[in-house]
Amino acid sequence: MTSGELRVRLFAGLREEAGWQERSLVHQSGMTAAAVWKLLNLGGTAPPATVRVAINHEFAALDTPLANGDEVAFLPPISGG
Amino acid sequence: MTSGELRVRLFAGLREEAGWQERSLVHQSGMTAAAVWKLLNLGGTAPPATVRVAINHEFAALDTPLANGDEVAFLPPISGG
Amino acid sequence: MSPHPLAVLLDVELLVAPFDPLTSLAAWQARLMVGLPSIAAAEAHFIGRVRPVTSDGSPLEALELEHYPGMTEGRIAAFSLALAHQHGVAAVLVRHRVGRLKPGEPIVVVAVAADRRGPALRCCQELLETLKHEAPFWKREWVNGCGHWVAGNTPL
Amino acid sequence: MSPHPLAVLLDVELLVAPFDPLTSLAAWQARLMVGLPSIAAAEAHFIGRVRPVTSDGSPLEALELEHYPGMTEGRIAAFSLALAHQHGVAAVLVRHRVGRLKPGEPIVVVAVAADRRGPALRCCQELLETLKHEAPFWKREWVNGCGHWVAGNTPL
Repeated sequence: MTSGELRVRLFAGLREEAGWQERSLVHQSGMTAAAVWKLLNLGGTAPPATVRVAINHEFAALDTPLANGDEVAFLPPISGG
Repeated sequence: MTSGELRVRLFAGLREEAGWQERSLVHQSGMTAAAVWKLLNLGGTAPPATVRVAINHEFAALDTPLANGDEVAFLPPISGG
Repeated sequence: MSPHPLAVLLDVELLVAPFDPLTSLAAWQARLMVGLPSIAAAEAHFIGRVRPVTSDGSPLEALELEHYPGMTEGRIAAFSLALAHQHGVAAVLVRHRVGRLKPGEPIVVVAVAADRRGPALRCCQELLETLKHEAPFWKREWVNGCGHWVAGNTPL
Repeated sequence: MSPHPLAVLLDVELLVAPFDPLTSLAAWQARLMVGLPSIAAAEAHFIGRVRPVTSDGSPLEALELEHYPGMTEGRIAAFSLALAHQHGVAAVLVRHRVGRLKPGEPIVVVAVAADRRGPALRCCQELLETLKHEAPFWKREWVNGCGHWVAGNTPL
Protein backbone atom coordinates (compact mmCIF):
# COMPACT_ATOMS: atom_id res chain seq x y z
CA MET A 1 0.00 0.00 0.00
CA THR A 2 1.34 3.47 -0.84
CA SER A 3 2.51 5.52 2.10
CA GLY A 4 0.41 8.65 2.65
CA GLU A 5 -2.79 6.85 1.66
CA LEU A 6 -5.71 5.28 3.53
CA ARG A 7 -7.88 2.52 2.17
CA VAL A 8 -11.56 2.56 3.20
CA ARG A 9 -13.86 -0.47 2.98
CA LEU A 10 -17.60 -0.89 3.43
CA PHE A 11 -19.59 -4.09 3.87
CA ALA A 12 -23.10 -5.48 3.42
CA GLY A 13 -25.85 -2.87 3.88
CA LEU A 14 -23.39 0.02 4.31
CA ARG A 15 -21.72 -0.86 1.03
CA GLU A 16 -25.03 -0.91 -0.80
CA GLU A 17 -26.27 2.36 0.68
CA ALA A 18 -23.03 4.08 -0.31
CA GLY A 19 -22.84 2.43 -3.72
CA TRP A 20 -19.14 1.56 -3.43
CA GLN A 21 -17.08 -0.98 -1.53
CA GLU A 22 -13.55 0.38 -1.48
CA ARG A 23 -11.91 3.79 -1.80
CA SER A 24 -8.51 5.35 -1.31
CA LEU A 25 -7.99 8.66 0.52
CA VAL A 26 -5.01 10.90 1.09
CA HIS A 27 -4.06 10.51 4.71
CA GLN A 28 -3.77 13.68 6.74
CA SER A 29 -2.10 13.76 10.10
CA GLY A 30 -4.51 13.24 13.03
CA MET A 31 -7.20 11.69 10.86
CA THR A 32 -9.59 9.23 12.60
CA ALA A 33 -12.21 6.77 11.38
CA ALA A 34 -14.84 9.30 12.51
CA ALA A 35 -13.27 11.96 10.27
CA VAL A 36 -13.18 9.52 7.34
CA TRP A 37 -16.89 8.80 7.80
CA LYS A 38 -17.74 12.52 7.57
CA LEU A 39 -15.34 13.23 4.73
CA LEU A 40 -16.87 10.48 2.59
CA ASN A 41 -20.43 11.61 3.39
CA LEU A 42 -21.44 8.20 4.67
CA GLY A 43 -24.47 9.63 6.51
CA GLY A 44 -24.93 12.13 9.31
CA THR A 45 -22.01 13.46 11.28
CA ALA A 46 -20.93 10.08 12.70
CA PRO A 47 -21.63 6.37 12.11
CA PRO A 48 -24.69 4.92 13.89
CA ALA A 49 -23.87 3.32 17.26
CA THR A 50 -24.39 -0.13 15.74
CA VAL A 51 -21.59 0.32 13.20
CA ARG A 52 -18.18 -1.01 14.29
CA VAL A 53 -14.82 0.16 13.03
CA ALA A 54 -11.89 -2.04 12.07
CA ILE A 55 -8.37 -0.77 11.45
CA ASN A 56 -6.07 -3.24 9.67
CA HIS A 57 -8.47 -6.13 10.43
CA GLU A 58 -8.74 -5.39 14.18
CA PHE A 59 -11.74 -3.83 15.89
CA ALA A 60 -10.86 -0.27 16.90
CA ALA A 61 -12.41 2.86 18.40
CA LEU A 62 -13.85 5.62 16.18
CA ASP A 63 -11.31 8.14 17.48
CA THR A 64 -8.17 6.04 17.02
CA PRO A 65 -5.64 8.10 15.02
CA LEU A 66 -4.94 6.50 11.65
CA ALA A 67 -1.48 5.94 10.16
CA ASN A 68 -0.24 6.03 6.59
CA GLY A 69 -1.27 2.90 4.74
CA ASP A 70 -4.02 1.91 7.21
CA GLU A 71 -7.08 0.04 6.01
CA VAL A 72 -10.15 1.34 7.81
CA ALA A 73 -13.46 -0.52 7.51
CA PHE A 74 -17.01 0.26 8.63
CA LEU A 75 -18.87 -2.87 9.70
CA PRO A 76 -22.65 -3.04 10.03
CA PRO A 77 -24.02 -5.28 12.84
CA ILE A 78 -22.59 -8.78 12.58
CA SER A 79 -25.06 -11.59 11.89
CA GLY A 80 -22.85 -14.65 11.65
CA GLY A 81 -23.02 -18.40 12.20
CA MET B 1 -41.37 -65.65 36.30
CA THR B 2 -43.12 -67.91 38.79
CA SER B 3 -45.55 -66.22 41.13
CA GLY B 4 -44.48 -66.38 44.77
CA GLU B 5 -40.85 -65.92 43.87
CA LEU B 6 -38.37 -63.02 43.89
CA ARG B 7 -35.33 -62.79 41.70
CA VAL B 8 -32.25 -61.07 43.18
CA ARG B 9 -29.38 -59.68 41.09
CA LEU B 10 -25.97 -58.31 42.01
CA PHE B 11 -23.56 -56.32 39.84
CA ALA B 12 -19.87 -55.45 39.58
CA GLY B 13 -18.05 -55.37 42.94
CA LEU B 14 -21.10 -56.55 44.90
CA ARG B 15 -21.42 -59.61 42.66
CA GLU B 16 -17.78 -60.50 43.13
CA GLU B 17 -17.84 -60.06 46.90
CA ALA B 18 -20.91 -62.27 47.18
CA GLY B 19 -19.65 -64.81 44.65
CA TRP B 20 -22.97 -65.03 42.77
CA GLN B 21 -24.92 -62.87 40.34
CA GLU B 22 -28.47 -64.09 40.48
CA ARG B 23 -30.65 -65.94 42.98
CA SER B 24 -34.28 -66.80 43.50
CA LEU B 25 -36.06 -66.45 46.81
CA VAL B 26 -39.51 -67.39 48.07
CA HIS B 27 -41.44 -64.15 48.42
CA GLN B 28 -43.01 -63.51 51.78
CA SER B 29 -45.63 -60.85 52.29
CA GLY B 30 -44.19 -57.49 53.38
CA MET B 31 -40.69 -58.32 52.22
CA THR B 32 -38.50 -55.35 51.23
CA ALA B 33 -35.13 -54.99 49.49
CA ALA B 34 -33.61 -54.29 52.92
CA ALA B 35 -34.97 -57.61 54.20
CA VAL B 36 -33.62 -59.44 51.14
CA TRP B 37 -30.15 -57.95 51.77
CA LYS B 38 -30.12 -59.28 55.36
CA LEU B 39 -31.62 -62.65 54.46
CA LEU B 40 -28.92 -63.28 51.84
CA ASN B 41 -26.12 -62.18 54.21
CA LEU B 42 -24.84 -59.57 51.81
CA GLY B 43 -22.96 -57.74 54.56
CA GLY B 44 -23.94 -55.96 57.75
CA THR B 45 -27.57 -55.34 58.58
CA ALA B 46 -28.24 -53.06 55.58
CA PRO B 47 -26.59 -52.12 52.27
CA PRO B 48 -23.98 -49.31 52.42
CA ALA B 49 -25.44 -45.86 51.67
CA THR B 50 -23.72 -45.88 48.25
CA VAL B 51 -25.61 -48.98 47.09
CA ARG B 52 -28.80 -48.26 45.14
CA VAL B 53 -31.76 -50.57 44.77
CA ALA B 54 -33.70 -51.30 41.59
CA ILE B 55 -37.02 -53.08 41.45
CA ASN B 56 -38.04 -54.32 38.00
CA HIS B 57 -35.44 -52.07 36.33
CA GLU B 58 -36.51 -48.89 38.17
CA PHE B 59 -34.63 -47.23 41.00
CA ALA B 60 -36.55 -47.78 44.25
CA ALA B 61 -36.29 -47.18 47.98
CA LEU B 62 -34.88 -49.86 50.29
CA ASP B 63 -38.18 -50.15 52.15
CA THR B 64 -40.46 -50.49 49.12
CA PRO B 65 -42.64 -53.60 49.65
CA LEU B 66 -41.90 -56.25 47.03
CA ALA B 67 -44.49 -58.15 45.01
CA ASN B 68 -44.54 -61.71 43.69
CA GLY B 69 -42.30 -62.03 40.66
CA ASP B 70 -40.33 -58.84 41.33
CA GLU B 71 -36.72 -58.59 40.27
CA VAL B 72 -34.72 -56.75 42.91
CA ALA B 73 -31.16 -55.63 42.19
CA PHE B 74 -28.41 -54.12 44.33
CA LEU B 75 -26.31 -51.61 42.37
CA PRO B 76 -22.88 -50.41 43.49
CA PRO B 77 -21.99 -46.77 42.68
CA ILE B 78 -22.46 -46.06 38.98
CA SER B 79 -19.32 -45.14 37.01
CA GLY B 80 -20.61 -44.77 33.47
CA GLY B 81 -19.84 -42.86 30.31
CA MET C 1 -40.56 -26.89 13.53
CA SER C 2 -42.34 -26.13 16.79
CA PRO C 3 -40.04 -25.42 19.76
CA HIS C 4 -41.86 -28.24 21.57
CA PRO C 5 -42.30 -30.97 18.97
CA LEU C 6 -44.81 -33.58 20.00
CA ALA C 7 -42.71 -36.44 18.68
CA VAL C 8 -39.07 -37.00 19.51
CA LEU C 9 -36.91 -39.30 17.40
CA LEU C 10 -35.20 -41.32 20.10
CA ASP C 11 -32.43 -43.72 19.21
CA VAL C 12 -30.60 -45.57 22.00
CA GLU C 13 -28.37 -48.60 21.60
CA LEU C 14 -25.69 -50.42 23.62
CA LEU C 15 -22.89 -51.86 21.52
CA VAL C 16 -20.80 -54.91 22.33
CA ALA C 17 -18.17 -54.30 19.62
CA PRO C 18 -15.93 -51.35 18.65
CA PHE C 19 -17.73 -48.72 16.58
CA ASP C 20 -16.94 -45.56 14.63
CA PRO C 21 -18.79 -42.54 16.07
CA LEU C 22 -18.88 -40.64 12.78
CA THR C 23 -20.43 -43.64 11.03
CA SER C 24 -23.13 -43.74 13.74
CA LEU C 25 -23.68 -40.00 13.28
CA ALA C 26 -23.91 -40.32 9.48
CA ALA C 27 -26.55 -43.06 9.75
CA TRP C 28 -28.45 -40.98 12.31
CA GLN C 29 -28.39 -37.87 10.07
CA ALA C 30 -29.76 -39.98 7.22
CA ARG C 31 -32.61 -41.18 9.45
CA LEU C 32 -33.36 -37.57 10.51
CA MET C 33 -33.71 -36.54 6.86
CA VAL C 34 -36.55 -39.05 6.56
CA GLY C 35 -38.00 -38.90 10.07
CA LEU C 36 -38.11 -35.19 10.92
CA PRO C 37 -40.90 -32.96 9.58
CA SER C 38 -38.36 -30.19 8.90
CA ILE C 39 -34.61 -29.77 8.84
CA ALA C 40 -32.98 -29.45 12.28
CA ALA C 41 -30.82 -26.33 12.00
CA ALA C 42 -28.68 -27.20 15.04
CA GLU C 43 -26.84 -30.39 15.96
CA ALA C 44 -24.67 -30.94 19.03
CA HIS C 45 -22.49 -34.05 19.43
CA PHE C 46 -20.26 -35.49 22.10
CA ILE C 47 -17.79 -38.35 21.71
CA GLY C 48 -16.05 -39.95 24.69
CA ARG C 49 -13.05 -42.28 24.38
CA VAL C 50 -11.09 -44.53 26.75
CA ARG C 51 -8.17 -42.68 28.35
CA PRO C 52 -4.79 -44.40 28.03
CA VAL C 53 -4.20 -44.14 31.78
CA THR C 54 -6.16 -45.25 34.85
CA SER C 55 -7.69 -42.85 37.36
CA ASP C 56 -4.44 -43.05 39.41
CA GLY C 57 -2.18 -42.56 36.39
CA SER C 58 -1.03 -46.12 35.53
CA PRO C 59 -0.98 -47.20 31.87
CA LEU C 60 -4.33 -48.84 31.16
CA GLU C 61 -4.51 -52.26 29.55
CA ALA C 62 -8.26 -52.33 29.05
CA LEU C 63 -11.47 -50.88 30.40
CA GLU C 64 -14.34 -53.23 31.16
CA LEU C 65 -17.87 -51.85 31.15
CA GLU C 66 -20.56 -53.88 32.91
CA HIS C 67 -24.24 -52.97 32.60
CA TYR C 68 -27.65 -54.22 33.71
CA PRO C 69 -29.24 -55.62 30.54
CA GLY C 70 -32.72 -54.18 30.12
CA MET C 71 -32.50 -51.64 32.92
CA THR C 72 -29.55 -49.73 31.43
CA GLU C 73 -31.22 -49.27 28.03
CA GLY C 74 -34.54 -48.53 29.73
CA ARG C 75 -33.12 -45.82 31.99
CA ILE C 76 -31.24 -44.16 29.11
CA ALA C 77 -34.34 -44.14 26.92
CA ALA C 78 -36.47 -42.75 29.76
CA PHE C 79 -34.24 -39.82 30.73
CA SER C 80 -33.33 -39.08 27.10
CA LEU C 81 -37.00 -38.68 26.26
CA ALA C 82 -37.64 -36.57 29.37
CA LEU C 83 -34.69 -34.27 28.56
CA ALA C 84 -35.71 -34.06 24.90
CA HIS C 85 -39.19 -32.85 25.91
CA GLN C 86 -37.80 -30.53 28.56
CA HIS C 87 -35.46 -28.82 26.08
CA GLY C 88 -37.86 -29.03 23.12
CA VAL C 89 -35.43 -30.87 20.84
CA ALA C 90 -36.36 -32.98 17.82
CA ALA C 91 -34.06 -35.99 18.05
CA VAL C 92 -31.59 -37.73 20.37
CA LEU C 93 -28.98 -40.37 19.59
CA VAL C 94 -27.12 -42.38 22.24
CA ARG C 95 -24.57 -45.11 21.49
CA HIS C 96 -22.72 -46.61 24.46
CA ARG C 97 -20.21 -49.44 24.51
CA VAL C 98 -20.28 -52.33 26.96
CA GLY C 99 -17.71 -55.11 27.41
CA ARG C 100 -13.95 -54.85 27.17
CA LEU C 101 -12.52 -51.68 25.56
CA LYS C 102 -8.96 -50.81 24.62
CA PRO C 103 -7.38 -47.37 25.25
CA GLY C 104 -8.53 -44.85 22.68
CA GLU C 105 -11.68 -46.77 21.72
CA PRO C 106 -14.92 -44.77 21.67
CA ILE C 107 -17.15 -45.39 24.71
CA VAL C 108 -20.05 -43.06 24.09
CA VAL C 109 -21.65 -40.87 21.46
CA VAL C 110 -24.47 -38.46 22.30
CA ALA C 111 -26.09 -36.34 19.60
CA VAL C 112 -29.02 -33.93 19.74
CA ALA C 113 -30.83 -32.26 16.84
CA ALA C 114 -32.96 -29.16 17.44
CA ASP C 115 -34.16 -26.02 15.75
CA ARG C 116 -31.79 -23.78 17.75
CA ARG C 117 -28.26 -24.03 19.09
CA GLY C 118 -29.19 -23.33 22.74
CA PRO C 119 -31.52 -26.32 23.24
CA ALA C 120 -29.23 -28.63 21.21
CA LEU C 121 -26.12 -27.75 23.26
CA ARG C 122 -27.85 -27.70 26.64
CA CYS C 123 -29.70 -30.98 26.06
CA CYS C 124 -26.49 -32.70 24.87
CA GLN C 125 -24.59 -31.55 27.95
CA GLU C 126 -27.34 -32.48 30.40
CA LEU C 127 -27.88 -35.86 28.76
CA LEU C 128 -24.19 -36.62 29.11
CA GLU C 129 -24.21 -35.77 32.83
CA THR C 130 -27.34 -37.84 33.39
CA LEU C 131 -25.77 -40.74 31.53
CA LYS C 132 -22.79 -40.56 33.87
CA HIS C 133 -24.89 -40.57 37.03
CA GLU C 134 -28.17 -42.34 36.28
CA ALA C 135 -27.38 -45.08 33.77
CA PRO C 136 -26.28 -48.34 35.42
CA PHE C 137 -22.74 -48.85 34.11
CA TRP C 138 -19.77 -50.06 36.11
CA LYS C 139 -16.18 -49.57 35.00
CA ARG C 140 -13.31 -51.90 35.78
CA GLU C 141 -9.78 -50.79 34.92
CA TRP C 142 -7.37 -53.56 33.95
CA VAL C 143 -3.64 -53.04 34.63
CA ASN C 144 -1.12 -55.88 34.32
CA GLY C 145 -3.83 -58.50 34.35
CA CYS C 146 -5.53 -57.14 37.49
CA GLY C 147 -8.97 -55.53 37.44
CA HIS C 148 -10.13 -52.75 39.80
CA TRP C 149 -13.67 -51.44 39.95
CA VAL C 150 -13.79 -47.65 39.59
CA ALA C 151 -15.58 -46.09 42.53
CA GLY C 152 -17.10 -42.99 40.92
CA ASN C 153 -17.24 -40.88 37.80
CA THR C 154 -14.49 -39.00 36.04
CA PRO C 155 -14.51 -35.32 37.05
CA LEU C 156 -16.11 -32.81 34.72
CA MET D 1 -2.16 -34.78 28.46
CA SER D 2 -1.73 -31.71 30.62
CA PRO D 3 -4.94 -29.78 31.38
CA HIS D 4 -3.21 -26.70 29.89
CA PRO D 5 -1.34 -27.95 26.85
CA LEU D 6 1.22 -25.48 25.56
CA ALA D 7 0.36 -26.16 21.94
CA VAL D 8 -3.15 -26.02 20.51
CA LEU D 9 -3.97 -27.58 17.16
CA LEU D 10 -5.96 -24.79 15.55
CA ASP D 11 -7.70 -25.35 12.25
CA VAL D 12 -9.86 -22.56 10.79
CA GLU D 13 -11.11 -22.32 7.24
CA LEU D 14 -13.82 -20.45 5.32
CA LEU D 15 -15.43 -22.46 2.56
CA VAL D 16 -16.95 -21.10 -0.66
CA ALA D 17 -18.65 -24.36 -1.69
CA PRO D 18 -21.07 -26.78 0.01
CA PHE D 19 -19.34 -29.21 2.39
CA ASP D 20 -20.15 -32.28 4.45
CA PRO D 21 -19.56 -31.65 8.17
CA LEU D 22 -18.87 -35.30 9.00
CA THR D 23 -16.22 -35.47 6.26
CA SER D 24 -14.56 -32.38 7.78
CA LEU D 25 -14.73 -34.01 11.21
CA ALA D 26 -13.26 -37.29 9.94
CA ALA D 27 -10.29 -35.47 8.35
CA TRP D 28 -9.81 -33.47 11.55
CA GLN D 29 -9.85 -36.64 13.73
CA ALA D 30 -7.22 -38.16 11.44
CA ARG D 31 -5.02 -35.08 11.88
CA LEU D 32 -5.47 -35.25 15.68
CA MET D 33 -4.23 -38.85 15.70
CA VAL D 34 -0.96 -37.59 14.23
CA GLY D 35 -0.74 -34.14 15.80
CA LEU D 36 -1.72 -34.67 19.44
CA PRO D 37 0.77 -36.06 21.96
CA SER D 38 -1.96 -38.22 23.50
CA ILE D 39 -5.52 -39.26 22.68
CA ALA D 40 -8.17 -36.62 23.42
CA ALA D 41 -10.76 -38.46 25.50
CA ALA D 42 -13.51 -35.88 24.90
CA GLU D 43 -14.80 -34.32 21.68
CA ALA D 44 -17.63 -31.81 21.37
CA HIS D 45 -19.09 -30.82 17.98
CA PHE D 46 -21.66 -28.39 16.74
CA ILE D 47 -23.18 -28.25 13.25
CA GLY D 48 -25.37 -25.37 12.09
CA ARG D 49 -27.54 -25.48 8.96
CA VAL D 50 -29.59 -22.96 6.98
CA ARG D 51 -33.19 -22.80 8.20
CA PRO D 52 -35.83 -23.25 5.49
CA VAL D 53 -37.62 -20.06 6.61
CA THR D 54 -36.52 -16.47 7.09
CA SER D 55 -36.41 -14.71 10.45
CA ASP D 56 -40.00 -13.49 9.82
CA GLY D 57 -41.25 -16.90 8.70
CA SER D 58 -41.27 -16.67 4.88
CA PRO D 59 -39.94 -19.61 2.85
CA LEU D 60 -36.27 -18.93 2.21
CA GLU D 61 -34.84 -19.14 -1.30
CA ALA D 62 -31.19 -18.72 -0.34
CA LEU D 63 -28.98 -17.29 2.37
CA GLU D 64 -26.05 -15.13 1.34
CA LEU D 65 -23.09 -14.82 3.70
CA GLU D 66 -20.72 -11.91 3.18
CA HIS D 67 -17.42 -11.70 5.08
CA TYR D 68 -14.34 -9.49 5.33
CA PRO D 69 -11.57 -11.51 3.67
CA GLY D 70 -8.56 -11.62 5.94
CA MET D 71 -10.20 -10.05 8.96
CA THR D 72 -12.87 -12.74 9.35
CA GLU D 73 -10.34 -15.63 9.32
CA GLY D 74 -7.99 -13.60 11.53
CA ARG D 75 -10.62 -12.83 14.16
CA ILE D 76 -11.81 -16.46 14.27
CA ALA D 77 -8.24 -17.77 14.64
CA ALA D 78 -7.49 -15.22 17.38
CA PHE D 79 -10.49 -15.89 19.60
CA SER D 80 -10.36 -19.66 18.97
CA LEU D 81 -6.80 -19.74 20.24
CA ALA D 82 -7.65 -17.53 23.23
CA LEU D 83 -10.63 -19.75 24.16
CA ALA D 84 -8.57 -22.92 23.66
CA HIS D 85 -5.95 -21.67 26.12
CA GLN D 86 -8.58 -20.40 28.53
CA HIS D 87 -10.34 -23.78 28.65
CA GLY D 88 -7.16 -25.86 28.37
CA VAL D 89 -8.28 -27.82 25.32
CA ALA D 90 -6.00 -29.59 22.84
CA ALA D 91 -7.54 -28.81 19.44
CA VAL D 92 -10.16 -26.64 17.76
CA LEU D 93 -11.75 -26.97 14.33
CA VAL D 94 -13.85 -24.27 12.66
CA ARG D 95 -15.36 -24.54 9.19
CA HIS D 96 -17.66 -21.72 8.07
CA ARG D 97 -19.38 -21.21 4.75
CA VAL D 98 -19.46 -17.95 2.84
CA GLY D 99 -21.33 -17.11 -0.35
CA ARG D 100 -24.80 -18.25 -1.36
CA LEU D 101 -26.31 -21.14 0.61
CA LYS D 102 -29.49 -23.12 0.02
CA PRO D 103 -31.90 -24.11 2.82
CA GLY D 104 -30.58 -27.11 4.73
CA GLU D 105 -26.96 -26.58 3.70
CA PRO D 106 -24.39 -26.64 6.52
CA ILE D 107 -23.15 -23.15 7.52
CA VAL D 108 -20.81 -23.92 10.36
CA VAL D 109 -18.99 -26.73 12.11
CA VAL D 110 -17.18 -26.21 15.40
CA ALA D 111 -15.31 -29.05 17.09
CA VAL D 112 -13.19 -29.14 20.23
CA ALA D 113 -10.98 -31.96 21.51
CA ALA D 114 -9.88 -32.06 25.13
CA ASP D 115 -8.93 -34.45 27.89
CA ARG D 116 -12.23 -33.95 29.74
CA ARG D 117 -15.85 -33.43 28.80
CA GLY D 118 -16.29 -30.16 30.73
CA PRO D 119 -13.63 -28.12 28.89
CA ALA D 120 -14.62 -29.65 25.51
CA LEU D 121 -18.31 -28.81 25.92
CA ARG D 122 -17.81 -25.36 27.45
CA CYS D 123 -15.19 -24.31 24.89
CA CYS D 124 -17.38 -25.48 21.99
CA GLN D 125 -20.37 -23.53 23.31
CA GLU D 126 -18.40 -20.36 24.01
CA LEU D 127 -16.63 -20.52 20.66
CA LEU D 128 -19.98 -20.74 18.91
CA GLU D 129 -21.31 -17.67 20.72
CA THR D 130 -18.13 -15.72 20.00
CA LEU D 131 -18.37 -16.73 16.35
CA LYS D 132 -21.89 -15.32 16.25
CA HIS D 133 -20.94 -11.99 17.78
CA GLU D 134 -17.28 -11.31 16.99
CA ALA D 135 -16.62 -12.78 13.54
CA PRO D 136 -17.46 -10.36 10.70
CA PHE D 137 -20.20 -12.14 8.77
CA TRP D 138 -23.32 -10.56 7.31
CA LYS D 139 -26.37 -12.54 6.32
CA ARG D 140 -28.75 -11.64 3.53
CA GLU D 141 -31.97 -13.60 3.18
CA TRP D 142 -33.30 -14.04 -0.35
CA VAL D 143 -37.06 -14.42 -0.85
CA ASN D 144 -38.68 -14.26 -4.30
CA GLY D 145 -35.60 -12.70 -5.82
CA CYS D 146 -35.32 -9.96 -3.15
CA GLY D 147 -32.48 -9.83 -0.65
CA HIS D 148 -32.77 -8.43 2.90
CA TRP D 149 -29.83 -7.96 5.24
CA VAL D 150 -30.45 -9.61 8.60
CA ALA D 151 -30.06 -7.09 11.41
CA GLY D 152 -28.80 -9.31 14.22
CA ASN D 153 -28.17 -12.86 15.33
CA THR D 154 -30.59 -15.73 15.68
CA PRO D 155 -31.69 -16.17 19.29
CA LEU D 156 -30.05 -18.85 21.41
